[in-house]
Amino acid sequence: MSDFNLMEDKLPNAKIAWRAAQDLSDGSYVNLGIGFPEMIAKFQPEGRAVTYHTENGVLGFGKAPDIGDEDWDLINAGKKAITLNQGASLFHHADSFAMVRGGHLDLAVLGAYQVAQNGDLANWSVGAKGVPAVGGAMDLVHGAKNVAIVTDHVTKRGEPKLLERCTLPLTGIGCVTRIYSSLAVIDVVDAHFVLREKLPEISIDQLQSVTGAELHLDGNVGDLIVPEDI
Amino acid sequence: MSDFNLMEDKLPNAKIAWRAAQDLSDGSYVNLGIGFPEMIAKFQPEGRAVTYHTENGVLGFGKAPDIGDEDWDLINAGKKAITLNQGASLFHHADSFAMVRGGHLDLAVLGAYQVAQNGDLANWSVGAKGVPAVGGAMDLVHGAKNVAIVTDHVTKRGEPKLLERCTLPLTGIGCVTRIYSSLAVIDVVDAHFVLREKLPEISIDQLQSVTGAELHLDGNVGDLIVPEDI
Amino acid sequence: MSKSCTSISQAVADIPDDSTIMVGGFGGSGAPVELIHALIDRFRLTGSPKDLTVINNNAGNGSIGIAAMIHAGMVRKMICSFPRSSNADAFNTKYLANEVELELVPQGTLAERIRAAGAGIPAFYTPTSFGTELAAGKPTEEFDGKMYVRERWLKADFALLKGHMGDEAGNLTYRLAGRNFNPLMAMAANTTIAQVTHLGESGSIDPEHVITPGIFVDRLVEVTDPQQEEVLVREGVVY
Amino acid sequence: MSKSCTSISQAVADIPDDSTIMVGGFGGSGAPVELIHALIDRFRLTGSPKDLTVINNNAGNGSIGIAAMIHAGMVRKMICSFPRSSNADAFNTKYLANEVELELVPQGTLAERIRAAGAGIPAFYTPTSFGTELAAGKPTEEFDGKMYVRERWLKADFALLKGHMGDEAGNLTYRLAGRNFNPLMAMAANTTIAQVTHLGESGSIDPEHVITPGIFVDRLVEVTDPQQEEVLVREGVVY
Repeated sequence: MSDFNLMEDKLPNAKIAWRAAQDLSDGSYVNLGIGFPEMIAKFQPEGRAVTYHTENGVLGFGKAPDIGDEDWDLINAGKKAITLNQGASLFHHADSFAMVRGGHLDLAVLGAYQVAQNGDLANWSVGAKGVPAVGGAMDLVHGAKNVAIVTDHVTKRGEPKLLERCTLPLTGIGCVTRIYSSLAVIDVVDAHFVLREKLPEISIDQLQSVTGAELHLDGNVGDLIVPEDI
Repeated sequence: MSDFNLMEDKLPNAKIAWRAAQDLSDGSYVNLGIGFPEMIAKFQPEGRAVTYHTENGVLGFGKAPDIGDEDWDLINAGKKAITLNQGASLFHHADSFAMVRGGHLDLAVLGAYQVAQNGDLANWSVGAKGVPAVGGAMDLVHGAKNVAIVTDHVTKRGEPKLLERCTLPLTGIGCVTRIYSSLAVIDVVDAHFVLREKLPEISIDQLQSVTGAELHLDGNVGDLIVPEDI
Repeated sequence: MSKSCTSISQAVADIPDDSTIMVGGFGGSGAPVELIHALIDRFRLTGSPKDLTVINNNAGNGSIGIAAMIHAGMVRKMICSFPRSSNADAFNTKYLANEVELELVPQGTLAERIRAAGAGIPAFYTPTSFGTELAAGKPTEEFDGKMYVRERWLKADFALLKGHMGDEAGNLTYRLAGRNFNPLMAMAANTTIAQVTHLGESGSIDPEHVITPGIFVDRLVEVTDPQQEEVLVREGVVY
Repeated sequence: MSKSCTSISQAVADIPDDSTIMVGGFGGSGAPVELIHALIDRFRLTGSPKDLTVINNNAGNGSIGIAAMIHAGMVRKMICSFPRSSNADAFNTKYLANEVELELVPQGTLAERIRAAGAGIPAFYTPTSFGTELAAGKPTEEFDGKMYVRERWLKADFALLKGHMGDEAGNLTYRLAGRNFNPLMAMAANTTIAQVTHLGESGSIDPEHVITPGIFVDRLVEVTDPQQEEVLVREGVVY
């Protein structure tokens, strides 16, 4: 255990996305944030029907088209070209955010700069100078039934991203329900981090040492195992 | 003048409707209340394009279908069968009342139990026991750019319907802009009744005597003349 | 995961006593007559569901649909804008006998409260009803020199709707003015149940022509030759 | 009374300085490139309109469309949710030099504020942004145990939109995800101007397929082979 090298042995983003994808429910409606979270769709388990929502007014979109086949009137919230699956629907922005705010999405998955043990999320602004941009993140965190985060467990400099409280500008308060990190799967329960799974190679003590708030246990801690070929 | 007989010489509803119809503007969007106001469409002057709105989600409806040709999925707010004109559109109730509340209608014409000189309207409840019903009247009076009333000038018992203040439960406050009555055309300006037109046969004094608030003059009072064959 | 039910009775089998139920339609246009009658059948057989709160623009007409529900004694309260109709005896009788409650809501406010529930907007301001007795007790506020009334969202446990085309993904279209409250109620209920005249495979409705996206619809049942409430009333049908 | 204009330049000829202008589209999807460029042409020729407040989800991309408006110096303020794009230099440069203001609004709140303006709802409550710096100074309130922020409607003097089909009555449809903010902005502006790819007679659009009813549209101009912003940006076009 002591030979676990945090920066080398942690899961890469694709493997975090794979793990998050294993929890996609059959028949669910899901919004995947721009960038890293979008990768989850690629790992959707067979036999489960998941309908993807994008803020700009599309429900039931599918894979990206081949290069050269793009129709730039048909894009997702990240401005990438998409295609429509059977049963798709198109609607305007107010209806789209009615779906979001009205609690109709089963799951939203977002990235994070910081997550606090009370479920606070900071993922839109590093607070510095520059041009701020928020998009739909603040709506998603207060709308979907479950708000999951996919994130490296620590920053590039090795500092904890899971904290007692966020220091960066908040996206939403008390909104995160589950975190898929590069080291563990952690739920937010009653303003505490509850450890559900961890990489088998890392000890709980070592995991705690790179986590900025106390990890609580509630029964067994599962092994976070991701296929090698991901 | 003195031989004017109020109950015999006042305009019947069809003639009031004809007069109101003369003010329909080319290119305007109009909602006509259930019942008496609906009659106005019949007298729409030639050469003017008017698009009619009905609360239950139709814009651009036309004449009633022939008996036997009704499609009962296509009705107006009065639950009467209608037809669609070229350029019609269908939409749900929230969009329909967005048109109403959002100030997109040029004109709503309603009936009245009482109108006050400050523009207050009472037309939904006689305040007695029984089953109350309001429909879309309270929305229409606060939404359309102009709210006109078509009404007998007096009640069946000869009592004034145009008053200093309404005594029946209000539909809306300060909302009426013009009144087409069985005796006169009256505007509501700065919380006063301003007489615009009257039947030539009635004197201003006699008109005042059946009006429950002071009639103000602002320039000429026109003759309210309706073709005999209406 | 298909959303289609094998029968109308199955579609409404789990609606419990004391539920709040939105029923689509405006008069007979877009009214889900078969779903309502399936609910009445269940009540007659089992005594349930009863003590219902029903949300509709009207309060039933003649002796079918919502009027028949009221007459059967299933309805504790109506929330509607216009409980009058050419024949509202069922409601009028119970109301005047204090056997059914009434919450009267202006039509546009009713529509917006339902839409707000579906859109996650707990309250909004409207000019409608300001200064009238229907605004009694409600917070008011001035914006830009004009007075407004604050209204709350209106949610339901179930919505019973009538669509025209439906597909396995739950997407719906409506026929003519039958749209009315149906798409709003689809958004505002915990469980939305739609009868449709034509039920097709996923993708049988052009994505640009979908009026109610499938995310808002939980159950679909095909009723290929639906009854039209207005026609039934005119024929004097008693359910 | 036809609503169609004879030329794009005529369609935007009367937009004055200091106007607030909503521009439809999300990124390049549904963006009225020709209407924007006509406005830029007018500005280059006459110096007007300037000091504009522009409302769009983004703040321009590359060197065309809204980015070109900003670069030309016509824009005093942007109201948007996401002023970032693959190439937002035009906005970034002016913003960091304090030559253009920014009002940052969460995307769903932006959409709902615009819809509220069109629907006569002066204010509404949303959970979005509660507890964040974007809610600073806004009234908050608890409903059913949850906290909400009160937001105001957002109106404009003009809206520039891109439709797909249009008819002489002003009815519009949109193409694919090009719908986005367009139908909302149509409702919220004093004067709504739409470019459409196909302009037909009244009645050429099925009443059930109309997305924006004609009551919301004041002017229409046909642009039969419209440019796609994303394509222009990828080609490096500078307007």
